Amino acid sequence: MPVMSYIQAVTQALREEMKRDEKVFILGEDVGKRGGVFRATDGLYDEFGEDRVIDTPLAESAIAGVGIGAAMYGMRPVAEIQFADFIMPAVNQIISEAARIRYRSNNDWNCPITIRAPYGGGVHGALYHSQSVEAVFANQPGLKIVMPSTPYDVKGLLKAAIRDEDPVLFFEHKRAYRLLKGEVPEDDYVLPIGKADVKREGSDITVITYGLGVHFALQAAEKLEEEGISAHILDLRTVYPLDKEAIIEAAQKTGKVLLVTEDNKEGSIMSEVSAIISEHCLFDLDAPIKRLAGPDVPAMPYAPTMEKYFMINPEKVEKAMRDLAEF
Amino acid sequence: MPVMSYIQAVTQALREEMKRDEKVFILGEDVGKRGGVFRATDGLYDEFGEDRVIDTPLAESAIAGVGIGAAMYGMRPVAEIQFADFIMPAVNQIISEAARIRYRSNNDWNCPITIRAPYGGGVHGALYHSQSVEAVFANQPGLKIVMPSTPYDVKGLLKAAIRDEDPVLFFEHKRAYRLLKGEVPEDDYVLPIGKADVKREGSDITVITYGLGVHFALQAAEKLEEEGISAHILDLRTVYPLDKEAIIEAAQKTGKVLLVTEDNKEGSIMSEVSAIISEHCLFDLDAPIKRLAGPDVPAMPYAPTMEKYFMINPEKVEKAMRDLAEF
Amino acid sequence: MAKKRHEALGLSDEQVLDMFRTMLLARKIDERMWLLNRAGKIPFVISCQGQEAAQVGAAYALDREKDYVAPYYRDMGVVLAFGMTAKDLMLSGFAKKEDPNSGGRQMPGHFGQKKNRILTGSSPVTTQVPHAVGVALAAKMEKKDFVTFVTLGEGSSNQGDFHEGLNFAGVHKLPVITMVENNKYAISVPIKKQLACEKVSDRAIGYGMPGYTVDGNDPLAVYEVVKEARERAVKGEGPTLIETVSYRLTPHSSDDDDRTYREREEVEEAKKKDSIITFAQYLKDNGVLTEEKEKELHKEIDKLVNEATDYAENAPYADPEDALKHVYAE
Amino acid sequence: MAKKRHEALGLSDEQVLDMFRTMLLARKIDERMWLLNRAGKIPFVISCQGQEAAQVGAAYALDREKDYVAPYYRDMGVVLAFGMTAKDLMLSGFAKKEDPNSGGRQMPGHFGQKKNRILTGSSPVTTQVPHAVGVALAAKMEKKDFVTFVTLGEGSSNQGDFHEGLNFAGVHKLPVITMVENNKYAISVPIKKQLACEKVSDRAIGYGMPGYTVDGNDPLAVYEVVKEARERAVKGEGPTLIETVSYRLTPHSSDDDDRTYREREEVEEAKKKDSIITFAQYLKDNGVLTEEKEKELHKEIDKLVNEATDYAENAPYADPEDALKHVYAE
Ligand SMILES: Cc1ncc(C[n+]2csc(CCOP(=O)(O)OP(=O)(O)O)c2C)c(N)n1
Ligand SMILES: Cc1ncc(C[n+]2csc(CCOP(=O)(O)OP(=O)(O)O)c2C)c(N)n1
Ligand SMILES: [Mg+2]
Ligand SMILES: [Mg+2]
Repeated sequence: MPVMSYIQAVTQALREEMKRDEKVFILGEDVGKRGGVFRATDGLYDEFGEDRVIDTPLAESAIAGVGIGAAMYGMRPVAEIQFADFIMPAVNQIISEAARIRYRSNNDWNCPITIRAPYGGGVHGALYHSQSVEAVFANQPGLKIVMPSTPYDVKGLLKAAIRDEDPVLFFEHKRAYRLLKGEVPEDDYVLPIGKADVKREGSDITVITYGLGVHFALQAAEKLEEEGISAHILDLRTVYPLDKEAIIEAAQKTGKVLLVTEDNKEGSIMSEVSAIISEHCLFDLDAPIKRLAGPDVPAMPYAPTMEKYFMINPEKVEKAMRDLAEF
Repeated sequence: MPVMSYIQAVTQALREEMKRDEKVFILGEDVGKRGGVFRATDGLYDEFGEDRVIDTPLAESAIAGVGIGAAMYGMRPVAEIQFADFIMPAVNQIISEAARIRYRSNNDWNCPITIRAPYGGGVHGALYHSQSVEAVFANQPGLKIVMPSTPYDVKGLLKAAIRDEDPVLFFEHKRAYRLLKGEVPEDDYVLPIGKADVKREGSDITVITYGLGVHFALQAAEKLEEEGISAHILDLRTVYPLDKEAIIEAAQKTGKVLLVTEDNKEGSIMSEVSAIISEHCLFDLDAPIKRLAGPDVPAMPYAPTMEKYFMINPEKVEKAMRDLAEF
Repeated sequence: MAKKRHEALGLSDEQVLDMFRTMLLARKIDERMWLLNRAGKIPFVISCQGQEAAQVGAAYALDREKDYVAPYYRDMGVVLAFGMTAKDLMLSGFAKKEDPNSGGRQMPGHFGQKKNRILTGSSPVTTQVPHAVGVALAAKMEKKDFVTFVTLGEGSSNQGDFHEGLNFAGVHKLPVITMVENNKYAISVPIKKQLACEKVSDRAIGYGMPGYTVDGNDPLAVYEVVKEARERAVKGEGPTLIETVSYRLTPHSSDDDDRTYREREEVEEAKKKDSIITFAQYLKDNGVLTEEKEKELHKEIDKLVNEATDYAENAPYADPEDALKHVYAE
Repeated sequence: MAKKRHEALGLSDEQVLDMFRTMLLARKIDERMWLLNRAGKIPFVISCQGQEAAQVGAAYALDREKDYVAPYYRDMGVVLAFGMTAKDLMLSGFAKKEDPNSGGRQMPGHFGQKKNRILTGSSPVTTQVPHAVGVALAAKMEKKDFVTFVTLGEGSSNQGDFHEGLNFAGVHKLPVITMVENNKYAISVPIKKQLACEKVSDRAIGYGMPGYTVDGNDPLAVYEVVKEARERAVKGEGPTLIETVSYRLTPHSSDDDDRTYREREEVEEAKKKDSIITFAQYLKDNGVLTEEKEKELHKEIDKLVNEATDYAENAPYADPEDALKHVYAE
């Protein structure tokens, strides 16, 4: 099985879907000749031409809005927002429009658009090239938000997003792009949107997380294993709407739950995960539901000292896991 | 003490602040001659003139952005967004700009803007004149979100918002505008932003809520009192950042907690409230933390049948409170 | 003898009569909705009155079998011309389950009907502009010969989405016609507090497209300019911006009281140019319409509106639990 | 004898020499930052190279004691003219605690300094346009005679905030000057894929304000048009849109590789018009600058840049926990 990086899996999924279905096209800033500022669309302009890999004017509300129009018509647009931080000008199109098109038309119209954006910190991106923006959208019925953690998941979930009949926000961790490598099958597989995935079976503590947090937790779990602590790790994969059954099952499995996100703590995805647990299996718990997250300050300063202070990392995750195990 | 409606308290607070401080001015759509589509600025155009009560072009990002610029200069803009639903085009200005101005300039600049908007359903407002939008902003350090429940609170909190040195989103329940009346002192009082308020002392169950939910809970509490059930009611008042101490104290008080919001359930303010409780006082609980909220569908359909189905109301709150008490 | 104006445009007597009929139908549905609102039977109305000529003139210049439209809330004239019926509109007014626009989920004026290629619309103004551009992009990509037609108010032309959408269309030379229905007010705010340019069409040059301002009370003038825009669009010559100037004859909506911000004289003055009167006069002057025919027409349309009202009033609401349906594909 | 161009504009020899000095300082700080970046000492650079003439020409036409500026990330020439120092900028490049822009919280190019009336800026492009309009609104409300000056790239002029901001300024006739620094590219996207109009200034008419396009390599041409715009603004005659045309001489930023999307010949061609060369030539031709003086200037500036670099490199970072400060007023 070929080994590829997280970003290569993005490109591969895009290429395969564009080959499979003529209606699939890409639009965004610098996605054409340049192949994207992160090179996620590298080679696609040469392969599919400038009509299917469209360099748009610098205007995110139009990228989303034009994509939405094309999707209503029956195309399969994949819009790239250059950095997740720059999705903000498109919020009205995404929340007021994409999310509500099926519902407001009583199922007459729909909007199968995929919006990809790199998110996340730890890359000297400072306040506007580091943010986690999922919480802004994670209260909007009609949307789905996918945040994959491995190259394998990237390919299967991005293909699923493109084929989905409804709008999907697909957030890729930009630090994972070249950091993470893994086996990715050549065949045409899709993974289910809306389902979480157990990334490691364990019996002492449960860690629920997504994106880069999954790797930090897996790394920490290896170390803790040596100390005799067995960690169960659930990767949410889809952070909205959440896979409630999987969350409840994972929490019940060990009775001790740590929730990890790189986002600011207050009002993050993990708040909802916590609420689901204490609504459904409070009496199965042996410890308070702990959250490890960024502090509640704008994410995140540029200077390396402060950036490091802000970010979660394997050491912080390991410590939180050990503390919980020892509770 | 004069009795006034919720919306009269808005107008009164605006008038007093404009009289007190020349730097205070209003901008928004139809706020001038028309006095606002809900009449919140009624009379202010005549009293203070068109330079201080500015009818802007129909463009929310400019309303927020121009207000932000004026605030950086040292003015005290109070921007009106005609319906909270129409704040979406201004999200970039609010989240990327207002929220981050102090932090990103290392305390050199600040942005004392107040953004008012009517939110909430049950008024035949359909999908775009009924929404609760606070969750979109409740993960953005640098912002404060105030959602008052009574005319008294409206006046004291709106005055505090205008005087606050940082940006405040001030969401007013549009159904409360004329529905709720109460005593409002004539004097110049302010209420603390960031503090929750106990609206009723009780010992059997705790209800934590805000906005119109406070009234539904108070009504229900009266009835339940007759059945011997004593409800403790905490009004959040500020929904971001949350008053953690008050939440923990209220939860510990009875050990049985019901969280009520009119917003969609998944990813609402109440998710965070729940997470705070189970992080800090899980072992004080005698029942799962229950949430009563709207279903996870776009808020909310126009037809009366479906609107009623969506909305929380005194009956639904009463039932949820009774169920919890009986747990 | 000089040709009549409509003949010079290639329109037959039947066609202009049909246009008038559609204008009148829009007006009469709208008037009925106000009555129903004032009688407490429907919660909300937002009117087309004063803009029927622009709407119907434009719609008839399009290919109503293949073009896509993204109408705004006043465009009853457009959607009627594109196949929506009086009954459909009344079902929407009464928020009934059978409403094809939204199944009673949206307020009236939030049009949408896939079978007639009417894109579903929302309340936040101007979002439909990029949508129409996106459909036009699809037309270009798929090498189809339809165009898209999108409308909005002059106040709404100040939203960022207007700028971003039109610029996108200009750069990619897309077959989209944008028509700004300038009715001089955005709720209470008069045009001089909305725009500093003389004409909304002054904005066209900034997007590299032609811009026209025409009399929105004259359906033939609007027909002509939209027809030409459509021809350019299908020839690959790109988008057009059109401004139609008329007047909002009613308050903004049933929730508004326009006496607080505009003089009655101004409204009365505007009513003299009401296209329902002036176009009828044109048709009479040119022997297309007679007093008798006009009466018949009124009678026929009144009947239609009555039937639509009765049907819609008696139709069932959606069930409460229907609120849970269609958030995602099932 | 005909007056020299700068004299005709009312500029003394000292003034134009000072302008040149500021341009050169900007260039040399910028060049040093690239070296530091390539040496692995600073993580990121975004350049002013090719735009110094426009920036400095404009800044000198303003009242640098009272006007407000809302610069964009390339505007090193503007902020230097408004009082920021080489040391300040190097502290920002190294992300050190003492950086007056942000205390090391933001990337370089995110200017802001209250004492010099430089509004704090962010990364999302074009948000600064409404801010500048808001400050101009304050000027009008408070009857002050300052103006605001805001800049952005030509690609950024496609954002909704450009449209909304300029329209607001036009309607309220506010004292704000918007200058679009057209350097022909938005990262990799050439202007013809960004805008369909011939000139960015074609957009001015849509906002009821005058629009000008000038040579962005000619500081005197830019000075002249900004000076006039400022005079109109303080007289209450409202806003102006100015486009300066030059070329981006570097890749977009230190993270970019421009060889993937533009020909070397094109870049070499543009370098011939580099204002650092052409304006020096003008000054020499007019007896303001001599070879000797030029050498001295280079030496003086090199020294300044060296000192600034050393200082900044050795300055401390903020403490980790400083990340928690200044979210709200304390
Ligand atoms: C984004 C947004 N902001 C505010 C509103 C509230 N609103 C509805 S219609 C309207 C005025 C529209 O004026 P104009 O564009 O001139 O259209 P007209 O109603 O005059 O036809 C306003 C402010 C809205 N629907 N959407
Ligand atoms: C809202 C937003 N979208 C995308 C970006 C990423 N980005 C940074 S600069 C840039 C190009 C800007 O081009 P232009 O406006 O022409 O300015 P220039 O860099 O050429 O001076 C882009 C796309 C951004 N900063 N903000
Ligand atoms: Mg109008
Ligand atoms: Mg550029």
